[in-house]
Amino acid sequence: MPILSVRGLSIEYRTRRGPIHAVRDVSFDLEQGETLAIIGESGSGKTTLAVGLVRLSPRSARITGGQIVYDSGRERVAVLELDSEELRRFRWAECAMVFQAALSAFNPVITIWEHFFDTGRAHGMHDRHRVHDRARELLHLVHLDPDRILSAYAHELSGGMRQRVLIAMALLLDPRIVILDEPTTALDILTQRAIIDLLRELRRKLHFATIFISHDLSMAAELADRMLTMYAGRIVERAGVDDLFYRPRHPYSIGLLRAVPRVSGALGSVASIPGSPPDLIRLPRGCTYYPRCPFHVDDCRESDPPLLPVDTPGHEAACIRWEAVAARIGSAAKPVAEKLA
Amino acid sequence: MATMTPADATLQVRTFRRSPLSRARGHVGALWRRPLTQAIAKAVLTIYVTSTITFFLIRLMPGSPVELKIDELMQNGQMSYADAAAAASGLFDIDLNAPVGQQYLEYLANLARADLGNSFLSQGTSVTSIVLAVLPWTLFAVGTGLLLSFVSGIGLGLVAAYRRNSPLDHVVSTAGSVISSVPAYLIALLILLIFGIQLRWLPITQMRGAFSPGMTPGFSPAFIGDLFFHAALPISVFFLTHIGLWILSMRSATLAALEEDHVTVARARGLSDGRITTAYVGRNAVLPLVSQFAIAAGAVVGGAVIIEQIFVYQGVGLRLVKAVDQRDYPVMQGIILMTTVAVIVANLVADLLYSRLDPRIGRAGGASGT
Amino acid sequence: MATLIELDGVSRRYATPGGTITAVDDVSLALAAGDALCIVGESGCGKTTTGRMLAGLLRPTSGRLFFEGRDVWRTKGDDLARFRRAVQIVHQDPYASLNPSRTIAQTLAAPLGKHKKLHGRGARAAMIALLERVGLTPAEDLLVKYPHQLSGGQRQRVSIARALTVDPRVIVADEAVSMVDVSIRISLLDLLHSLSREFHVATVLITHDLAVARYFARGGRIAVMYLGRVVELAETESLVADPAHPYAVALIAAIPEADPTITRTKEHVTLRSAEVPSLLALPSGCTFHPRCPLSEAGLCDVVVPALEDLPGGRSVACHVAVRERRPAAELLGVR
Amino acid sequence: MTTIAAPARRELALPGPVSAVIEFLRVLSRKPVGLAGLFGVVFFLALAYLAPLVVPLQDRVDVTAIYSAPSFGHPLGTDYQGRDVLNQIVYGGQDIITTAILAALFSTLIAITFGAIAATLGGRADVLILAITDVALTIPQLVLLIVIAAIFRPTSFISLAIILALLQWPALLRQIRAQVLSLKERDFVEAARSLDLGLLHIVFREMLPNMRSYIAINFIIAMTYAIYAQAAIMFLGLVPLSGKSWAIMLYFAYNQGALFFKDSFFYLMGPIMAIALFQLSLVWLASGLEDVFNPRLRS
Repeated sequence: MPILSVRGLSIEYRTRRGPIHAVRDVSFDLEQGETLAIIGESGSGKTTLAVGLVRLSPRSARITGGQIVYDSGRERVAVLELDSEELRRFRWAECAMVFQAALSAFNPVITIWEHFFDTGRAHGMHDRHRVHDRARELLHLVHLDPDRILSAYAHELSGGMRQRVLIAMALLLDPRIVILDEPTTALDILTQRAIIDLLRELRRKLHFATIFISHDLSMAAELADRMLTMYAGRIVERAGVDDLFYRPRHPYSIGLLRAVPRVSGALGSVASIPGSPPDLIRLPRGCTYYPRCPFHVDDCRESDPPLLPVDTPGHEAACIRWEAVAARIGSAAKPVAEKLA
Repeated sequence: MATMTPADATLQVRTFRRSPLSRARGHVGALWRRPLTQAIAKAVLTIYVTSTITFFLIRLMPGSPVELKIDELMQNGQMSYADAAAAASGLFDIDLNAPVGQQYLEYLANLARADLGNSFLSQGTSVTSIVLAVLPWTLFAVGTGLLLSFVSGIGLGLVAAYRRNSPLDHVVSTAGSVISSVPAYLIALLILLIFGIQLRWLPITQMRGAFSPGMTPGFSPAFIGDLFFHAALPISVFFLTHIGLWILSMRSATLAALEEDHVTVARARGLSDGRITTAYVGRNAVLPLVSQFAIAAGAVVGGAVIIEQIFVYQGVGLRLVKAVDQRDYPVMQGIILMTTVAVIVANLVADLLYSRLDPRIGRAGGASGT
Repeated sequence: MATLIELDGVSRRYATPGGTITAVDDVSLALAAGDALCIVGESGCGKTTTGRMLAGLLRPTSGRLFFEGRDVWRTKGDDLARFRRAVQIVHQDPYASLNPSRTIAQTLAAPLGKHKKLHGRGARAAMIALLERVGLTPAEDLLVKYPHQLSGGQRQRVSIARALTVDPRVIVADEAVSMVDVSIRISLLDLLHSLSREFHVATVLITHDLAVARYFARGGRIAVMYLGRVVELAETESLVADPAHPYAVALIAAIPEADPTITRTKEHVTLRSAEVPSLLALPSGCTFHPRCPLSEAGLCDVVVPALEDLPGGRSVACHVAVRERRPAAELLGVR
Repeated sequence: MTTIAAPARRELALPGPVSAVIEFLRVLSRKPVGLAGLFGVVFFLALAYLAPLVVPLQDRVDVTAIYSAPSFGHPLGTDYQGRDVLNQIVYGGQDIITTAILAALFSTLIAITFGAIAATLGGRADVLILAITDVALTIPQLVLLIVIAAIFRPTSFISLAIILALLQWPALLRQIRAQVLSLKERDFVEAARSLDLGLLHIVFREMLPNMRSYIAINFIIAMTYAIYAQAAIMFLGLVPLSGKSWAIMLYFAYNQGALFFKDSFFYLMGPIMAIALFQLSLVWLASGLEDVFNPRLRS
């Protein structure tokens, strides 16, 4: 039984030129305790999707279809039908979010402690001492000194510390889902490493499920169990982490994998993806990746293919040419760039 | 270096400043950088400059004020030139025949003792006492009007921002921009014309002055009510002319605050809308307006001159116009100085308040590197 | 090969409200024509300051900058102007590096007109050639556009084209790809790389991303900086495969890789402290000693290690690595 | 300019300035308030500078028509001497608007010159200029203006404009300085330095074009201050009253005791509305410009 199940979700932004189809017909399940990574370039719709899951989209956005069902263990909740008070209680208590820019995630004029207490109080924890004890416990868990942190303002902490505080705060109400939106992008390498190790440790101890949004493939390689590749608002590939990295079946996934050089091992054939993503207001007919795709044939222009099962189990790709891709890439557990060299 | 751009020059200046002296200078620098020290130093400097400007303004004027006074005394009082000259220089309290440098020093010395000299007209009355007698009324009217406009403007601005592009927002913002573009004295005239003369709703002649004749000043409810009755028109004008400013400023500050990531995060944290509006949006949006409030206070003290004239309200402005009419230079000088001091005090209070309200000021963390 | 441009023991200090900050401390680097060098390090390590001093945009507090053997900050007039043109910088933020109120044609025409006396038809042909050189086609369409009509990657290419208008000998690219999309980074790096190959332009890329550094500086060198100093300078492949300085070892071990098997089995170095010291209170001796597992009391916390040559064309600033003549990875037990 | 044979293809085959104006109006038309402001400003400028060329001056005293209400002959009524109010409005705009434009021009020039000097030179010059600016900002300007006007009694509109300009430059200077400071640090300015394009190019081709809109908006705001202040001192009767101006009309209307005649309502309303509407037009035009120049709204 998946803990979160998304079906046919579509989100648009209204603009003067017309609606931007930021998320189109997205479906996926999140299982209890697993980490699902969503990867794609900027503009692929991954952040719109993540924010849409807790209905935090900006005013100009509109959910035009689909459903989100959350299974709390006691009941099944249709997230899109919650009224504003139910939604408020659902947020953070069931599904918390760790944002990319940890400095701007805190109100600069109130202390960290007030952030914790506000959060607790909003969800019925009115006892200051209880919130305080819990906050201290969590800050210890993320390897911070509670005495120093709680009385501080956000600008007095380093980037890594702020990210840890945000993670600690995300865990305040024991959520069953934590959404991580590029949680380490702005951090230095050694700090990044510490946050990755921390996330892995917390997940082992606390068993929450994670949706992990990133343009950084190496972060996904570190943390994900399963992966989704998004392109132009759609999911174009869905696979287990090893399948996606070693046996991708969608040409866009291959493009992304080849675009990232590595530090260890052979460099292989590294390359950019030619061209640029389509205009999300005037989408072309057929496969949206067609103009950039080295595998394309004329049929690709006919229709945007659905997710099709491919040669490895539990693996789908939205590409009618997946067999040609499979023939080129093969199934060996080797990085794509090396295979193509 | 021939092709050095000014930006290079800046760099060089900064580089050369790193002399062995810089350590010692660092301590002075640290003290200097304390906001309070800086603010006080600035205040002293401003008072000094203002008084210097007024001192020289009067001495630069075409035709000496003493000669003007002598003429006047000779014409009105039928005095001889010598008598008139003696009387006039007595009025000035300073020897106008002395070298300007010496006069200036004496003037500054007196100033340091808060002695602004005596009025030309009411002999023996010190300028300080004249200004102090009228200043409170102006501050009362200005302060009340400004405070009321601040509070209501902030409320309306917040609501307009939350309902942006709604009919309410359009009405509030347009009204705000109309009313803040029209000069305050025109609004005062319109109030008099429409409600005082045409409709006769307001007993404008009774409302003149700071309080009704025969009232005993004190903290009795009757007296305080009377104060508000007399100050009602100036207060309304200060209220009307500033509420637009606060509505528009608060509206844009709120719109900016709503865009902040931490507000989205607060929503994600499941905080109630009420809590977000007050502690995360409203509070942060008001902060920058606090210093704007002080600047407005300065402008409004100046603007009060004509408003008081129009409503015949016994404040600094009315007294200034009287002094100008009578060419009572010491009083004019005193009023400039005292209103400047009032503005400086307002600025100081705003600065202090701001650094208390915003933890980012004064508690700044370490500087960032490269 | 003959040295083209050289930083000789440069330092850069800043006075801040909290005290004096040493952003760069005694850094020496030399490049020959056609060299590719990457300066790598975490935020606050002084890599950007070093790059700006190399580009002559920032005057060192002490130390000298040589270009073709001349001390740049002692030259005047035309010589200085010639140096300025010879070294060009490509900035990090593609949205800030082009003047929003000038078209691409205007942006390119100014230096062409001033320094090459190209106007009208000649300038137009030169601009089209430049834009095609940096991979922007059709170039005619681009000339009339304003920067806000271009994508981040296109702007970065225009910045490079603008730098090329004055035939530079050195290009300093400061995080030039970190703000463009992952999918097009490689092509920008390829473009920069080709300049050093085809035109013998010495290129310096400043980056925090070792993978980007490794790709760009293949066949070149990488300098690793930590808290204002160069701690290791070596040929790219040997630095990446076999780092000698404990900090470089820790950094490379910590990097997540886009390969689940490798990244999950990598051995990490556990540092003695996770805190990066403040630039206002730098540790004595080797600035890495409070975090370094190999730190030796009485030596590392007292003596500042000099950048010393090791076999294999690498230089390392570490007492222990230099004495042991072994890479720190072995000493740390990560292999 | 050294630009090559101007951008080959343009959507409109019109000379640059014309298409720029059309583009400007097109963007402004999306912002009704700004458009209304533009119409208002154009209307009042035409009223002040063109209408007097067409409409004959009528300053004949007519005791039979004192304080008459608006009628066909006198659309805005008559004054205390029976003269036509509309005619006075037509002839009373030129001086007040010219003074405002001159004052705005002088203060903008002061602010740009010294703001740019402070920002580019930095160091002591910056500290000094900034200190002077801070002090000048603190002194209540209208109070000082009243005293200065009382002492010097400026008679020409140029001297009045200079006095106004000397009082109102500080706020603009601070803004210009901040702008130049931030532009100076911008990457494209640094690139221009690197390309050795010269100081003149950097100032006039790289920096100023990015401040044009800013300066235009502040020029308009400076005009509103100048009108506010000069009408204030004229209303107080501190300037020798000669010539025709809305502010002088206001003074006479008020001081001839007109306030206490119910009939004089329209006489007073004339100058009040002229000043108020012109001010409003200026403010709306400025706010419209702000939106036009905001790149977010230019698609």
